[in-house]
Amino acid sequence: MPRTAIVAALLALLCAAAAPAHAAPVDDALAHFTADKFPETDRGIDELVASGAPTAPAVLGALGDGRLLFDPGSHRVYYAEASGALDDAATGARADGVAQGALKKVRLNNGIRSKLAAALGGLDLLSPDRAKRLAAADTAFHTPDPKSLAAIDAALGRETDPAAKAALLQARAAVVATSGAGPEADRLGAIATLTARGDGDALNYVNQAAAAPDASPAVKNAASAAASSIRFTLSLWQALQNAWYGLSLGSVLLLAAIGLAITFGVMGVINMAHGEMVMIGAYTTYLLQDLVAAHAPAWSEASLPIAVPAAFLVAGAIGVGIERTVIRFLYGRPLETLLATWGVSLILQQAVRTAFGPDNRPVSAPRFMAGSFHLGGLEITAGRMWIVVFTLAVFAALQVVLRATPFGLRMRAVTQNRRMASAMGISTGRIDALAFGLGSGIAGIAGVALSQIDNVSPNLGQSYIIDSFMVVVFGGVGNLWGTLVAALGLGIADKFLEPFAGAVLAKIAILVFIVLFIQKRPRGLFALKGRAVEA
Amino acid sequence: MDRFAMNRRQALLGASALAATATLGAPRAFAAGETVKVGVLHSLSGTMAISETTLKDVMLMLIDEQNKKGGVLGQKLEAVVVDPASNWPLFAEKARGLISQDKVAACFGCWTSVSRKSVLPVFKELDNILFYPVQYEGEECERNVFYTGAAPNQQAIPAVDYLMSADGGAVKRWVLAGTDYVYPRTTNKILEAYLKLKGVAAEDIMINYTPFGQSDWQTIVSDIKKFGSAGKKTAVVSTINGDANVPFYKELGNQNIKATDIPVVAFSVGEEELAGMDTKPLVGHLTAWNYFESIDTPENKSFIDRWHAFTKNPKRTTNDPMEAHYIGFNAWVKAVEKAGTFKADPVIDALIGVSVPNLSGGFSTVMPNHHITKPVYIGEIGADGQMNTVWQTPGLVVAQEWSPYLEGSKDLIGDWRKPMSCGNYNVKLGKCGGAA
Amino acid sequence: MTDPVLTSSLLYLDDVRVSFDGYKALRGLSLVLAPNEMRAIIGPNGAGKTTMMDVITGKTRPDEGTVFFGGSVDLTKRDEAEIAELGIGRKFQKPTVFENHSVDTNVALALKAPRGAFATLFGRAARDAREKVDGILRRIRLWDHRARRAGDLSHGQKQWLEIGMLLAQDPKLLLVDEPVAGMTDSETATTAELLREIARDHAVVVVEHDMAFVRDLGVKVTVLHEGAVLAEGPLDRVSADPRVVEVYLGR
Amino acid sequence: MQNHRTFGPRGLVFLAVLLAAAALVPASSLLTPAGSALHLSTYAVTLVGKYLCYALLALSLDLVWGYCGILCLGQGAFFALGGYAMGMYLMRQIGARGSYANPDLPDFMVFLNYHSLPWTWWGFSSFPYAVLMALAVPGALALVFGYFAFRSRVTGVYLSIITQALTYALLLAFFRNEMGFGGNNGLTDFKDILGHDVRSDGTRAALFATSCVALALGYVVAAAVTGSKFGQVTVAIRDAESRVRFLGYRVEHYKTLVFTLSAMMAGMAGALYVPQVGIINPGEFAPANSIEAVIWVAVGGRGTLVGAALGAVLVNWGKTYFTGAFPEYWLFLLGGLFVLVTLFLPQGILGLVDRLTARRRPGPPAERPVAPEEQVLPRPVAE
Repeated sequence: MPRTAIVAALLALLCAAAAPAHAAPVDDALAHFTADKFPETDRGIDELVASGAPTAPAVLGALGDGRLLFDPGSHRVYYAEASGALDDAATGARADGVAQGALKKVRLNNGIRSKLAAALGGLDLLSPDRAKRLAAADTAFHTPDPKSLAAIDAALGRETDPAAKAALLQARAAVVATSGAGPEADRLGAIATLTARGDGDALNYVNQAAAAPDASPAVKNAASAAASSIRFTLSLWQALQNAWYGLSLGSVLLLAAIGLAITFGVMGVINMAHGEMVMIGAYTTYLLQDLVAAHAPAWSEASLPIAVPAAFLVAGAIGVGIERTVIRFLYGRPLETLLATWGVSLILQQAVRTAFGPDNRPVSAPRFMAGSFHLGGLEITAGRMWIVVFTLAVFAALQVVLRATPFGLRMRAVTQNRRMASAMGISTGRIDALAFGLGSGIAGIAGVALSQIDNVSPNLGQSYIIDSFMVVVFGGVGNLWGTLVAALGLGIADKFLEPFAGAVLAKIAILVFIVLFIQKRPRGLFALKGRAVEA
Repeated sequence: MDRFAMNRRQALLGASALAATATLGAPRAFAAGETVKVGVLHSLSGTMAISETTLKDVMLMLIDEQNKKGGVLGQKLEAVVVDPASNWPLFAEKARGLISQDKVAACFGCWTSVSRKSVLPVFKELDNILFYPVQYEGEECERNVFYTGAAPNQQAIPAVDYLMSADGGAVKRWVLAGTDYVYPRTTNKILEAYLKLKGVAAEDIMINYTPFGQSDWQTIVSDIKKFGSAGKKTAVVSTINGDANVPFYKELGNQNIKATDIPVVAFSVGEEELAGMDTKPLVGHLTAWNYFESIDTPENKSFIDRWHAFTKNPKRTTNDPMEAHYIGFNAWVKAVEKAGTFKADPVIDALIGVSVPNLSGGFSTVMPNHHITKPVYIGEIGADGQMNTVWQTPGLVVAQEWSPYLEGSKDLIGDWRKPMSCGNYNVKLGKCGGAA
Repeated sequence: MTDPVLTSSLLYLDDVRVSFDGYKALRGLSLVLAPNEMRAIIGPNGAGKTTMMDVITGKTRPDEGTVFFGGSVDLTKRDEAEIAELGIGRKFQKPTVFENHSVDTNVALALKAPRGAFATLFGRAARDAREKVDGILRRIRLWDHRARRAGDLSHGQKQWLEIGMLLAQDPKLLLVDEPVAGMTDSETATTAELLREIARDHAVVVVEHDMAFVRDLGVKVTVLHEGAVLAEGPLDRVSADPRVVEVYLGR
Repeated sequence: MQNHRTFGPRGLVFLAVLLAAAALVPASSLLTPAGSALHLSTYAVTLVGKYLCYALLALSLDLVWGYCGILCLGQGAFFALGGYAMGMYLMRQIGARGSYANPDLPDFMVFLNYHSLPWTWWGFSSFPYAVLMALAVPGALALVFGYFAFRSRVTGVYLSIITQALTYALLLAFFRNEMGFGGNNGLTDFKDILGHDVRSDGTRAALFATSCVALALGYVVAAAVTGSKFGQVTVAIRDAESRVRFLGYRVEHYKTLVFTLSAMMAGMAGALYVPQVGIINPGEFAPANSIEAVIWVAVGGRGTLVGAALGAVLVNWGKTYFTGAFPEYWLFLLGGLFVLVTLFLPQGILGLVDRLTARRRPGPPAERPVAPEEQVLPRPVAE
């Protein structure tokens, strides 16, 4: 049954909500759901809509959410309320005393989901909820169907909200452009509307408008002009989009590398266990999320922000432990710290594997990090955006700690001249431990963010360690700003290379570039120059 | 105990072979009596531990159960577990150790194609049996290997058939996305040939390969989105390997690609991988397997209960390669009983034709090509991390070890029954030994 | 290979400027050294003494200025190894010897001989090498320690060993950076004697803080300050110069 | 002064053991019956043969790290390149016996639709050419890479990290199926080497003996190099690079030469490794492998050639043993070993032995020349 018919039927249904229910058609319609076969379910939807039953919207909604149940024995259909209570699908009456265990769920597939979305979406064009109307208009734009023109026009007539009206106009333009019918002026208007929208879908529809068999020369010209204009806009946006991807990849690199910039760059410890600190941060996030879900479910949205200090403390404490037991015996022997921390990294990996098992742990995204939004032609995913913001915040905080706190001052003093600092009464051992803890703690924080985009598994750290070293070395050891520029620069370069070179070649090209660059500037992008360094 | 003694001896061997070669090397006489050893060759550390550790556990459970039933031919089975550590040459070394030092009667192991390729020469040379439980690219048919996972036609092709059907959304445009190694490459080549045969134009197929462990999917997912906005129903066929899947699906969710817009059907994502993901944004994306944990049969329910009891963890998931080991192990037991011996050669011969119950309510039979018959299920990812079957093949599918859609292998068949006894018999030339 | 003769001096620096990240280490340094001359260079910390040596030995390229050796060779265009081969030897501030080699190996490695990688891999030591090494070992008073590991020597002995290595190089010019830092008085006296001995047939530039030692040497003194020459002449005269006094006392 | 006793007593024992093993092990494996007390199983022969290849790799690494201060974190790349050269020869020997029976193309090329052999594979049906390439390709890579890096005076950690970048880039490149080297699966299922079945006991014994001889030869070359004046210069570079430069030595030439030599040794090790383990794949390029090789050298004692070889054998034997005996816990043991060795045995096992024996002897005789492998190394100077 075509979608428009559903919309029309639903409109009728809305208008006639008060009309008495016709029991028999509803029961027939619902009977289809009990067959447990997709084609039957499909027919059930059509018949249910056609029946005009007052429970139809509730039943369809329940079907979409997987709350529609049936009793295979009695062939009765029920839907579960959010509270868990059962209602009879035919009457809407509360169905107490039905054993839930005996009921089976009406199964869904993508075809059914699409059909439901269209059915409910058509209904939503007239919804009092503005957000629903916008979403429905968007759906109509993406699935242009000439038969829905009437419904759109009807909605346009009633729409007062400017944004919703614009969305409806675009949906209408999509329908007109793709239908290959309608008066010339109407088509030209549609092309103009689509040009203004200027995205990939618009380009696709404009091309269809040009290809329509009865398109007049004027329409054809307008369409081809519109297409090239959209293509140009798109290529500009694409460049911006790549830059954004690069920025977001760069901030992941930065986040992973920034702790290393302290332990390796400032303290001279080649910390191969750095990746494991990231991994520990991610596992802390996972544990905390489970803990919150179990004991304070109301706070589950906040478990990620809470995980930030927790991961810092856990990874930092482990870092201090490693420094006190292993690293402190190895200062001045950077290449040996490499060997020892490699051993530490094996132990930590296996410890986590033994404690949590070798498989991935789920860390869910809080609502504010889900989904995406558009900024002009730029699509920005919320999760990535928060990671960029978070990374920059961590970087800024670190700068403040290093520059403006007594600890930062002492740490810089110790790294610059250990003996002098010691002579001035600074406890260098304590500063070393704290500095290593700081670097590890920041790695732990990185783990919180990476749990949002990557596997939380014992191998998590391994995939970042090499990249992190490249970033720190490329940026110039001992220079946090160098690390920042290197991470973002490499991220953006990677993302501009990827579209035409492919992911693998882009990565190889970046590595080769770093190797060549180090030949040119053996101490990285922002090397400290002068005698002091070489002495 | 016995095993540790063995290892101590190996230890000595390694340490002093240079200095005192002559004093060593007395082979251990195979103690025919109480126990028969079974090798378990799965990575417990390194990148593959994530997938393979479970298979080690399921083997321990199966062997344990068999022993409780009185063992095989009156002998107790003993699992010899080693860790090849996701290191391919180490797989070969461990396989050789299991066969020649521990004298195992058969091995159950490997996950990646490369690990199988690495141990293959060892199994051939020392004439032992390997049960390989993972779906793979096909194009292989060895006498010493029994392939209990799916060949491409037992997974990939039914999945594509489903998506092309009205039920699956009548997909017209295809993205074949995979990790850059042999399984995705071969599967995609087969699919590409198959799709073209079904009238799909070349410009409606996009093929993309990414490195192992790819974690930044922004560009590729946005490319898929762009490819999918050309006005034809588009689907993604994913042969992306284990680790890279989580970031891939997370990016799909982030970029708001819903299953109703562009469904993704994956061949390497099982319950175990989903357990590590928040599946709410993924509802409706598809997987194709020969077994789902959610399959509602008494056999499966009992298996899951035993698994939970054995691992003392009521949350442990089950998955397709586990079922493959279940089938493979039972087939081996049955073949040993049929042959009346643990010796490799008679057991290899006896295995052909053995039919054992699978977990989805039917029987799987070991075919002359050393692959097994399987039903194929298409499942939808549910919010609970389980797969809900949306479609299944009407009957069992026989594996095509040599794909008829590939130029090099279309004339080949494998049949290890006498008198043919050949893994790559050319039906056109009427002789054993490949295409030429 | 050889550039046209430009000056008759052994070492000629004119208006040499070097800066590191904005910090001006040398600001128009000029210096002329005659063949076989011995010169002491003094100056407060940061005056540019070590940077000057870096420029002469090719470790640091000057931003501006000319540096000629032997009247004709532009040192700014050559690297350390080439400059060493031309006959300029350098002793570091911190004694730098090959700690894991025996004392005689240290000297033997410095001995004038083919320096190419293949030459040392396949070549045999020259017949007179042993005598030359022994001669130098006696001269630097380390003959009795010749088989010891250089790292086991005392600080003063390491300084002498390094000077011995310079001698083995047989350079035309020796640059010696603070040779007596950390030495006992008797060691300092021995070192002064050693350097005077060497100065008989080599040009020597000594950078030193120790005024008594400089006085002991009894040679022309150049005072550096803020990367340029402040005063030049016999020690008595420069130490009477009010600018020099101000620089030293003012700090 | 010049060190004429190139090998020293320890080196002579090492050589003797190797040559004896080269003769006796094949004899024991082939001539004695399987039940005999003198018999060595093929498993043991193959295993120890593999360790010997690792020992040669460790030796090559010790040459650059222990004797010239170049910590190469990409030594595995040279090993793998050598391995690929041999693997390509072995692939070509399969001829028409592959699954697809294509006489010209290896199986993986058939199913990747190659129609002719890529130029990179030309010549590899010839054994001498493959051996030449196993030496020349790693050597040439090291020569070019080393020349530029050392000319630019990339040292210390920077050098280590870019060598790691090198091997990582090669790992990614060899994973690519477009490279024409078999992608992730690499090269495997070899049949013949020089007309002999690689799986026969005789061939294995011969490969074992060849590995012994190669390791002995590698040792002789390394000892000769480190014992020459050239070796004295490289040690001097390790300890005080700028001093060497101011003495007029071209440090970059020395480093490049020793780096190239070491890469060629590593390539040879890889070439011997592949026929014994039966597979070469890009995993050998993994940075972790190179780091492990560094650890073998550290465990055995850097700057002691015999120690490097010993470390490789010991650590790998430990790995074999622990992965079998304690599959769930071996990483703890291995990781713990690395930590403990670095903390308590900074000079490795042989370093410890030297210290202990030195203490027992009352002071070394004044005229005794110090053999390089007997030197007690100081902790490396901070970079």
